[in-house]
Amino acid sequence: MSAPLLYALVGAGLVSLGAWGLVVRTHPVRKTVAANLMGSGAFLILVSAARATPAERPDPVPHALVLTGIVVTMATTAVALALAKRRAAASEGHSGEGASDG
Amino acid sequence: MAVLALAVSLIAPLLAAAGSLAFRESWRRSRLALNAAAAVATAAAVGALTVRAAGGTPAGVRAEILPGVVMGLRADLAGALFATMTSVLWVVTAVYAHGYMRNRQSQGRFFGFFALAIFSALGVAFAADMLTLFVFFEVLSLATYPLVTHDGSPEARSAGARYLVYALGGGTALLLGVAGLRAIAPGESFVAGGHLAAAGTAVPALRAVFALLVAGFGVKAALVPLHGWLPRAMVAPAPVSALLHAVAVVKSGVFGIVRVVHFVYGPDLAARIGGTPVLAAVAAVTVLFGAAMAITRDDLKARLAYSTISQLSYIVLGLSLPNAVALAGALGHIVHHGVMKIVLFFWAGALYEELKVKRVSQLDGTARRMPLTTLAAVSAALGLAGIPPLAGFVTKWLMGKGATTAGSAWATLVYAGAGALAVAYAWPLVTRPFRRPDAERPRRDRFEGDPWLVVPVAVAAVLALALAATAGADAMPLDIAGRVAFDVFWRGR
Amino acid sequence: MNVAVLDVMLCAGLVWCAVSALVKRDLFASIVMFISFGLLSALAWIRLAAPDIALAEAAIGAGATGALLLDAAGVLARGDGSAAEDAERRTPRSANVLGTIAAGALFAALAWALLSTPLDAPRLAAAALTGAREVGIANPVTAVLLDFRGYDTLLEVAVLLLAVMGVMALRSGAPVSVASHAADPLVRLLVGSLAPAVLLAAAYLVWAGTSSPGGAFQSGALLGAGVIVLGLEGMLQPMRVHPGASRLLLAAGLLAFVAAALEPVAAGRALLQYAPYARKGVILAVEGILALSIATTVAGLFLASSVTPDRGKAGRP
Amino acid sequence: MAEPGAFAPQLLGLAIVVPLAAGAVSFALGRARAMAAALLGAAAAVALAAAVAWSVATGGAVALDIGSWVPPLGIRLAADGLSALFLVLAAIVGAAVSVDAALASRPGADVADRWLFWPLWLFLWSAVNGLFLTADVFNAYVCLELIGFSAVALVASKGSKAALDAALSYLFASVLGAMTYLVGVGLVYLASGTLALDALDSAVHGSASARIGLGLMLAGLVLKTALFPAHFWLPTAHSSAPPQVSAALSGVVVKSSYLLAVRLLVAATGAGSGPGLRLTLAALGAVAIVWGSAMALASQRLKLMIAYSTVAQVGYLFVMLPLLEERAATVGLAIALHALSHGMAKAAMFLAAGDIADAAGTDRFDALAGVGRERPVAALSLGLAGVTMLGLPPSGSFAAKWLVVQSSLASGQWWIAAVVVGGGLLAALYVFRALASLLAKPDRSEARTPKPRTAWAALPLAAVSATLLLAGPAISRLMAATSLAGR
Repeated sequence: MSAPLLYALVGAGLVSLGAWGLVVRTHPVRKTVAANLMGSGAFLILVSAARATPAERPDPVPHALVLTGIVVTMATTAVALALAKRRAAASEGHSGEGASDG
Repeated sequence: MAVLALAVSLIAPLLAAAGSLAFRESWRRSRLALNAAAAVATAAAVGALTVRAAGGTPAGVRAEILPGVVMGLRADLAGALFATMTSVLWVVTAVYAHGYMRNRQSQGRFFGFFALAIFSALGVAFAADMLTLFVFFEVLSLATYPLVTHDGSPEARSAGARYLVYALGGGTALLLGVAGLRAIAPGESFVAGGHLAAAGTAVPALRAVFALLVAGFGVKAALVPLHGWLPRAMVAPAPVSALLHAVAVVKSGVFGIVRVVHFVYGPDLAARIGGTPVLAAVAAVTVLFGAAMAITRDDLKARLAYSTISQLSYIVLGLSLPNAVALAGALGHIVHHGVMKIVLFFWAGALYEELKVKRVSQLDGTARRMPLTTLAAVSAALGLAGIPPLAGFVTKWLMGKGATTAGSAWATLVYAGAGALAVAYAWPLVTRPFRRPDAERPRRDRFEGDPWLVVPVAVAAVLALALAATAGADAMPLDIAGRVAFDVFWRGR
Repeated sequence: MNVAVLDVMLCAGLVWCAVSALVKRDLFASIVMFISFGLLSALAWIRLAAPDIALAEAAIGAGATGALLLDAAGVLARGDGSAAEDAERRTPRSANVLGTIAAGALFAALAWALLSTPLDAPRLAAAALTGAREVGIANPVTAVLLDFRGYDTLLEVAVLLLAVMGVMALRSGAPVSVASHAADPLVRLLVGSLAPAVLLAAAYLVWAGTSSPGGAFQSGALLGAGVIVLGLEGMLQPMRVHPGASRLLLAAGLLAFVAAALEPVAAGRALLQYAPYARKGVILAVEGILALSIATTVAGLFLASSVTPDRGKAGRP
Repeated sequence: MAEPGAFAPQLLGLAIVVPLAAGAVSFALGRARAMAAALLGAAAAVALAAAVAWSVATGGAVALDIGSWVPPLGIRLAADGLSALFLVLAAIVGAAVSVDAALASRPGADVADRWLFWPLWLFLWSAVNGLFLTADVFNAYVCLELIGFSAVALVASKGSKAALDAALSYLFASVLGAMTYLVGVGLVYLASGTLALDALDSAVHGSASARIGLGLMLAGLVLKTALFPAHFWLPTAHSSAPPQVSAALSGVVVKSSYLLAVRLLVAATGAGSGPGLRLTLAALGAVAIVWGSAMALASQRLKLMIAYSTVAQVGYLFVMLPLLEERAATVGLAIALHALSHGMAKAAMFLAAGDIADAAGTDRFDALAGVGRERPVAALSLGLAGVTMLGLPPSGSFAAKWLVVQSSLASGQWWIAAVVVGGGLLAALYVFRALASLLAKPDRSEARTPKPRTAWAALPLAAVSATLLLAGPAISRLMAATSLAGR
């Protein structure tokens, strides 16, 4: 049971946890947290595989993928939260003004 | 040169359709000019194609649309016959429609889809193989839906919905039939006498494909029990009832059956698998049912509709008898019935436009008000009833003779019975207009109807009489029908 | 690399923080647990010998994302969110159970897949490492990020710009304005002294990126986080950033990268195929502009969206 | 350039980067000149797509190793016939959407005064092109995210409460799909050591984690393509978005993740789990057709009906898959024909629906009587697009239905022919209900104040899709440069 395998299994756990949260939780902030957790889980699997390669240094390709992934996940968080706040504002009072229906 | 004529005959209606849709609603004159010009050009092109087909070298074009899927057009004699009728009557109807639609809305849309319906009917005529015929057949269903629901009233919408259900149901059967046919005989185009004759495929498969194809075309040919949509579709404006339900739509159904029986299966194979006997039985039932229902109908257009159902099955019965003379009579009747029935629908339209007369019982005294139109209508009604020497009698006589020589005496009996019923339902149309009207009809200052309506009726009636007079001469519809029948039965051997 | 006690502790901590982040009743508590999860995962990356990722995780994962979550929770929890959200509509019991079963199945499948395949396969390690040496970029991650898979990074920068545009569209087009809050003096002193250090660290990261852990994203994130902290402490006078300038700054990163990508095509080479002699120079230049642009984006995403909706009314057209 | 073929690979890169750059420039230029820059970018994108299609038609499949790094280390962009055709679809729908948005941008229109529509729209277009052309599974993930964010932002730009709700559920569904796909990529990389799509099927042989990884990737894509039961987010999103956005989403975006799913399925045949996977997807497709058509018939609003029709039409694309194995060429052509003609028809329907909703003030069916007369161009476009929805000749989806019926008869899987033909009839129900309500005579004929906007962009789209059978030779020539049979 090498350390990378342990981290990989934790990663798998986080992916399942994140997926559960994304599906079951309804509050947008909780869903966003779940999405971030699922992302971290996926990245954990990739990087633990990178660490386990027999080469003299860990495999840089998954590292690059994870870096890209982290930035994309942050973008997801920003857009999701902005959307949640705008919807809260729209439903709270301004629903008439900003909302051109039809 | 010949392919050019083929192209003109199809592109002209398309241009007329596009132009009519594009023109502004108020440009009535230029729309009439466009449609009339297109109609004349098409008639000329079809004439050239007929001459070429009669000369034995029909014009044709084939293309591989998708790998292994070849579609093509070919103006053979049978196609030219159907196309001639459609294009000639389109000229007359364009003029009539201009007058009839004067104070109605969305005329642009009307003329556009009208020309599109003509385009697809011509496509059905000139299709070289079953797939191309199916494509144009479905476009015809689509082009006629807006015409049936033209004035948007609830009855028009429900008639349109019913029409669609039948048309799409038939279309599905046809699609499966054509796919099955393609599985049995990939990529074959029509051959007089049938190209399936030699194939050694299992009989059940042949029967299934035959049933699907005939059912698909049978919807538009208004065979019982697939005829339900036709009487309801009479709610459409008169020009639509005239051209589509007397000429283009129902005749393309019958024409499809001609192609299946005589240009795909061939008369012998169709008889061997028991296809044509069943078809003949269904046709016989329809002949009698249609005629009987026509007698009971007081609404003028409904009566004409049931008469069409009955007369169409004259043709189907004629073509399913194993005899060249019967086939010639049937093909001839396609044209003769078309011309006669269009006069009657024009007459019905004129009656409604001028005197708001819709019922047979209200016909009393209309002769005094509209003598010319009534005279034309009477001549057509007599022809319809099969009174010699008019056009209707000529083809019915051939079909009857063909039936006796083919040894199926029951078919002759059916024709005789139908003739009697036809006289029964045509009689009031001939006599009532001349009766003295009981209530003094309000004096309308105008003597005859609107000239835009009267002239086409007269021209069509003259055409019907000309058909009767020149029955024997060559290059007339009956002669072409005879040649087609000869090709099918003898050259096919 | 066998399992050490630290690994076990770290993994337990990770799972515990993750579970409580999802399960905790109070919104703030769950966000705090999520931020601690972020920090623990930064440690995990170091244990897995991925320093670049540890830096990015600390700056973006725990920092920026945590700040965004706290700000959003602040707005949504204050009751102006529709009542249904606040009351955390109870998901029907059946959905809960079904979700749990599905998640369990997913975990089982993942675990079985991980256990049944050898984790220590060579994969692309050798090729990437030799490639990086050939190209002369000491830090293989930067080599992969900006050269071998440079196209991924190009699209990723586009994702960032897209996120800013999305947030701006949601605030109906109001330009990015730097808002400020009043704060107590002690914190201001601390932040004031930290700011130059952050700036220096960010510059170092860009420069060192090609040879040791660092690079555009890490430095951009660090700089962005620094600006957020300054903004929060009201240290940035509410400078009325001219909208055109802020948009240009945001788009600069992507435009520079696109220019660097298209230049080889004009010179007859393949897309993103830097000329051998200019490779390091181009990469460094691109990284620099990228870092600035990412910093603006990270700061912009936070500050733009942190303006509470009612105060944002002025910006609405 | 030495000979034209040499520059062809670069076209692939340009087809993605040029719209992206145009989007960035349009954003930087700000409100005043955003539209002008964007329209320029759109024109360039259309030209590039045509150039790619031309070079594939003349010279066969084209590939570009970015930075001339050979996969698996580098990323490869590849365009065979199918991706070239999808690129052309994106170009045609893109041009129509851009023109319609430009026409709508006169004062008083709802969407275009939010100038951010233009950069967001170009990013979406570039990302869709990226997904069509990429041959690298992780790069596909980044493209999926790009598409997701731009689509969500565009849906939300309408500003109405319904649009914001729809955008939020769309975002979380899209994120769940993308994350599942990412985990799948991780597992596949673990097992095969490569991220290149075409090297995938040989590397995927037999290993359990590769098969699970591929399954997860497909699950993510199924969610992004809104195949039943993962379609819940599509109807509200596509029906409450601005008309131009719905046209792009239903017309093109839904098909981009589908194309990637097909590529993966072709790779999965190597892993031996192909047939079982395809049958389940086909079964889901069949249910999607029935469910989508039923819900379309039940919906009281025109745009919602069109959105549910998308759910049904996506079902068609999946129901054909079991036939892909033995008759790859014919079914590949059927997929291309159906996707092209449905994409254009659906875009035309949404643009027309937008115009009709403008004229009637709402898109509820009971308020549409007589609008057909007021907006003849929109009504005609809806009718022509209906021809494609029903799969009637001479539309492209008829050609697809014809090929599918042929192949399913030949290969004995009769149920596929039945589903496809039945689907056409189901579509007839809801299409003609919509047309009838448009053609109906208005009971009260008070003059509505027609807003000066006509769906000119919708008519050519609908006309081309309704007569796509005529373009059969060109499409089949392009498809000749495609091999969808598993190696």
